[in-house]
Amino acid sequence: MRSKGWGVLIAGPRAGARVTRSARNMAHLYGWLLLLPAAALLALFTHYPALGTIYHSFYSTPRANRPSVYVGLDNYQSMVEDPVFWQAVTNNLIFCIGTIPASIALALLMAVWVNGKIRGRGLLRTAFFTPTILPMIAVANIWMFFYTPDYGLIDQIRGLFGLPGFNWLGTRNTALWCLIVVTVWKEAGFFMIFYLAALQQIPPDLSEAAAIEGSSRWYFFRRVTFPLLMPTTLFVLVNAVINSFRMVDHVVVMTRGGPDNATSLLLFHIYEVGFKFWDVGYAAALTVVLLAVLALVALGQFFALDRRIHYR
Amino acid sequence: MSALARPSIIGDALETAGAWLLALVWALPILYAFWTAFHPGEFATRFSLLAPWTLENFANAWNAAPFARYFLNTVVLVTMILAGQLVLCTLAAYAFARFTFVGHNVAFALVLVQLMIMPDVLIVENYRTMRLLGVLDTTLAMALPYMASAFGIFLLRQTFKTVPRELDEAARVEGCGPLQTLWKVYVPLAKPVYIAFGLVSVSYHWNNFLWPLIVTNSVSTRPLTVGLAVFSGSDQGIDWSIITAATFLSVAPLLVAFLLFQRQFVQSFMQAGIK
Amino acid sequence: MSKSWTTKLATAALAAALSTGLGGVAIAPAAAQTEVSFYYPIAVGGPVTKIIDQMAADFEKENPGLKVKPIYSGSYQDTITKVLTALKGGDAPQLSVILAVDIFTLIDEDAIVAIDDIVKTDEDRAWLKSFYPGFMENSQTGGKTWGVPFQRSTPVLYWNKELFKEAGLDPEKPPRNWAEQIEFAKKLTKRDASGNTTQWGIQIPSSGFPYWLFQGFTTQNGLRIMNTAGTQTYFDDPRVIEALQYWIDLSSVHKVHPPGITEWGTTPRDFMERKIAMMWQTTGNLTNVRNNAKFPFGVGMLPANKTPGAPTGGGNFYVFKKSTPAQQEASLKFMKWVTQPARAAQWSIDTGYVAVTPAAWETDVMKKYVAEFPAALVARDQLQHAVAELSTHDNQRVTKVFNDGLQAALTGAKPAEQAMKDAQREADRILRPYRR
Amino acid sequence: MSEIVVAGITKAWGGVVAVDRVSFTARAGELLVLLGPSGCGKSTTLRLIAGLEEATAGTVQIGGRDVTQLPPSARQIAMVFQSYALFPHLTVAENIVFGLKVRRVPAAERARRLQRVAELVGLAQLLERKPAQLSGGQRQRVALGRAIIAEAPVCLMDEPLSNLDAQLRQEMRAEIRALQQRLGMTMVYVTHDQTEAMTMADQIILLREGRIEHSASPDEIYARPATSFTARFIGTPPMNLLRLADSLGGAAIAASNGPAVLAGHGEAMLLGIRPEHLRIANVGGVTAEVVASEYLGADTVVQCRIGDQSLSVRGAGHLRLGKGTPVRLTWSAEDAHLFDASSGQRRTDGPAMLAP
Repeated sequence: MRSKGWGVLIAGPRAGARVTRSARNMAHLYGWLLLLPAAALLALFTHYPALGTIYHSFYSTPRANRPSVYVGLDNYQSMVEDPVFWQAVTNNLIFCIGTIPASIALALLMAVWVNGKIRGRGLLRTAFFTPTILPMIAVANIWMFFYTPDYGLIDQIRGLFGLPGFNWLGTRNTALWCLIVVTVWKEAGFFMIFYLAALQQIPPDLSEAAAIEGSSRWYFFRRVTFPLLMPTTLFVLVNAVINSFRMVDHVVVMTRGGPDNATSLLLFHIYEVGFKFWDVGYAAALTVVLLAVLALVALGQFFALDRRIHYR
Repeated sequence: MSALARPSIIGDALETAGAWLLALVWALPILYAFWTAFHPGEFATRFSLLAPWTLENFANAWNAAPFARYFLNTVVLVTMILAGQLVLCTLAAYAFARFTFVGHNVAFALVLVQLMIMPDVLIVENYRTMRLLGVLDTTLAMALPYMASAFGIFLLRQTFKTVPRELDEAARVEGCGPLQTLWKVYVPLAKPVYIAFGLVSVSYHWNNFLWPLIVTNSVSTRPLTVGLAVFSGSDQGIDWSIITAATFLSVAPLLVAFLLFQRQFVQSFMQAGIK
Repeated sequence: MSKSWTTKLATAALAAALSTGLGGVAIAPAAAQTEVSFYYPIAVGGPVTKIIDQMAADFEKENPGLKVKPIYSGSYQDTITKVLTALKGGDAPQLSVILAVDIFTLIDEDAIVAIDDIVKTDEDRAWLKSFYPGFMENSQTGGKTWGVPFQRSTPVLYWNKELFKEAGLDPEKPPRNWAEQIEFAKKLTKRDASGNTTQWGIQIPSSGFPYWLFQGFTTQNGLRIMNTAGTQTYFDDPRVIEALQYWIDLSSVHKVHPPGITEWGTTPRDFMERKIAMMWQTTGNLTNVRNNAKFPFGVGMLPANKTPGAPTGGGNFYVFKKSTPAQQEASLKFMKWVTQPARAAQWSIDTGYVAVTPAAWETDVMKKYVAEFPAALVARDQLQHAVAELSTHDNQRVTKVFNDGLQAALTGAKPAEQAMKDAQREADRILRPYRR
Repeated sequence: MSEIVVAGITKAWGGVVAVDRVSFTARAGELLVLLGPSGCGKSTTLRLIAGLEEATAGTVQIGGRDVTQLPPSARQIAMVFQSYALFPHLTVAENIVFGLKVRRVPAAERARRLQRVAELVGLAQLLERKPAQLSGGQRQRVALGRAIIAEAPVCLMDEPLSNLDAQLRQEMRAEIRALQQRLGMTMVYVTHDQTEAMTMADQIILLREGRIEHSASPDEIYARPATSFTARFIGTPPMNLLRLADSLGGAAIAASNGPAVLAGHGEAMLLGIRPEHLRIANVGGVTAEVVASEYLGADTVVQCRIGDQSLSVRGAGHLRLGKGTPVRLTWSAEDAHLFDASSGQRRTDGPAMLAP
């Protein structure tokens, strides 16, 4: 690999001045060769399937005696008429609203505490962060135990106050909120880490300068810390949104989408349609919706939010 | 924070109490599950300080399902993914950090697409691909979609970009080829980032569930998470003591590693998050 | 597998040729073997893997030249997934145990052969008639038999004798009809001073697959909720709605059943914790309850209404199309061998599944077991009233629609009639293509 | 008015004492410079005055009021940080009026004062910019503006010029001094740069390892350094310190061959002479050998050697002296200083100085 051309392979102003055509070609070739393995896998498992999903959503599900045929918008038509789809979309929106602000707010609070001079902050940090490294499956198992009517932990605690047992996961109105609580519990510590990292990047003399001006902690937080954390908040927000459309492990374990689809999320519905009913055509159409949502998030991040909070 | 207008002692105490209360709420589920796992079944639902401690639940769980095999599967899976990621992401990141080639901007944008559209949501199409490749129900099928990690490429590219060009040039003057330079200059300098990425990747894939659930259906490939879900989803009714024991069994290596190397874990996650 | 089978054949032939060629000293290996790969799921506890492996080994000993390779394939859900995948990618098994209700899915995928097409002798045909008709209901459609009953179960009523005594009930007499069921449950429900229920009279779990236990109600109400062709359901039949209303009323009117969706998995635990006095559960849980309940308990048939009744459940043997005639014959032999009375009896004793032929119950080993543990008899006695488990084309989807409807009604989201009408309309929509 | 009295202030972290019983007074309207090498405790002393650190012992009074227990905001001070501590997400204007907003000064009043301050520090054109869009000097002005808009009687500055280049530093020096005098602020100014101290201060406090080494006006500290440390810290190149040895008629510079420079015993004493006070003579004086010479334009610094002791000589113009050239050095007796070799204290009780 000791080629003579290597001397000018490296791109850059200094090397650029002396670049010959063949050396430039070498750089192109080298770049692509290095990229190739990763690019191939990305293309095969991200780009191709994303496009393939759109393509297949216009085709019927192949069955033993009926090969797949072009059906136009039929799959989308069934989607519009599918009450479970609408239920799943609604659930997912509630899930977003329930998990995102709560976990971000808690994460911020935790980070501020753990970053401060509070006593025993090592222990606090451990307590907040541990749920993050546990698998959602394990977390769901543990929480299912707590939600058990009558003798589960939550009802036992309620029992101390003379409250009756309650069927948390078996009641339409509470089941989704149970999942939301589990999700917030698991995610807040994760997001806390990002806030913690960002807080540690804020120079301490800013708070000293503010102290001399007599600003209260709250005023400083509102006027300085919080605005300075905006890029982190955006990052966390985007992650939280993606996660709320990506995480269905707890649904699989705790409720299987029930009762009566009250906890069915979009991806869980796709999973059921695709891998229980084996209706891959329809599952593709559902996935297109999910992709559209993610594309929207990406665009939102790119255009609306990013611009407003950039100050560096 | 001490410099800011000092709140009253009462306010301080209230805040400390609040923080501790929240931490307690956060720790309680794990502590209680831990307690349940180490006590006989009849104490699963009533708390008593005098309850005898036991390891029987762990023995029962271990015997009731092939957890040893699941462990092996998970370790193989996580290792395979990490090894693939390290190699592929290093090469790609190097290309993006130090080479200007035709379409590198477009290529980079295409890589970043994966940050939004993770393989987790493309289950239907990826399953189709795996079937065509004839690798269903293998560890490879679980690993392939994650090997080219956009996150890893991005992270390493940022790191490689901070390596001073002088070092690169010095290595070239000494006669290193591009791969040698990568190996001798860039990789050693990025060691902390590799560790950070490794920890994040291992904990992510140790915990991954949906995709392995879909592509595996036998004991010889199924990772811990799926094994645990199958185990606790049996038609036979739920024994909380055994299920919590099984739960702890399957998270133990990660949990113990975390508790021992907490600082490194937190630092790594922070480092990976700052980008 | 067929490919590897030919390879094996070729290898064997080559080996034989070589060994004879090298002086003819070595004895030629046994003639070409027929190997059958066999998927089986495990749905209940116990050392099922060991038992199956032993069975295969014993079978091979008695039938030289035939080989059965058992492959544990996870849960029922895993097994059907694995089979459907394998069908498209090759490497499918020749024989598998799969849920009885997946019969239409397998037929629609053109995956299995009818058992009638591989039986040849009169003895075979007699064997095929030796099973309980209740089990055969889920094995037959369109005048053909597609599956052979193997791991089968049925739901029964469990009751806590101690709590019966406390409530002033005869601990040996379970409720025999719907009215008694409510009456007993009322006596068995306890409330504390502030009106909170501390003990429920009865629990019929409704998570996961509520349709199965619900079929107990509909059968008792004199209705089979689908046709044998698997193309028509009767979810909005007044008898279904009446049965559903009865279930709902248990909690909403009579307050003897916990409200909302009760969890299948935790119900046995609730029973052992004395939170509930009676429960409907599968016979598959007999061993579990027997080992863990700290009080005497009884097992009885589900209470009757117009008629006694319960659905069956569990798995059948299916023989796959992608297999050679020799393999199909070997599969048939294995199925016959496994379901012999003595072996079926032993299987039932070891696992808790219901022995599938009347003859099995007449064996000495079974008689001895029943004498020790009479509760095991209940399932058999109930079989004369048993009907097929809900099974249609596009089964998972139709079942889900029905489950959703049931859960909607049980959680009060929709009135029973509305829920069942909606479910029926959805089911019609799904099944319409199959009615042509 | 706004006199600052620091009495016996001490700051210790664990066993490490950063500031050790430091006492001084900054009179109202005076610019007091805390000077010293890095790690001498000057910044900590400033932060103790500001209330950003809690004192381990001692008191701080500002304007006759004991503020030791008060939070920074209650001390009526302004402060400029070394890093400027500008809020990166706020504009110049917002940064300057930050404190006024905190104190709920009415908007009209804020605008009026902002206008005045902006003109004072020359930022009127840049009020809508973010700190990232400013040059180093402009940022410095913003920090200054923020410090003076509060109209606090006391202003604390923590090495405010250390991030600027030499040219700018010189300009800002004059500006800050002028501003301080115009507004009549009492200012405590921390720096490690003795030039800044000499040019700006009314009073210099030289700190060393947490203690006051010397406290005096610039004139005084230059002319009569209290210790050999002070003597070497102030002035460039630093004062020459030479060991003495007893010889005929008093004490001579060790390893020189005369003449006597001190009328008496000189053992254990150091003779201090500033380079600018040494003269190269044709006759008499002490013989030295040129080691090297640096031509600085206006003058030349010549490195010489007497035996094993080196010393520098500052002479006007371009002195062309080759290496190894012998020179004769003389000075006036009143320019010579005498220090105790072990304690470093100035000796005023010693024998009389002699001019060589």
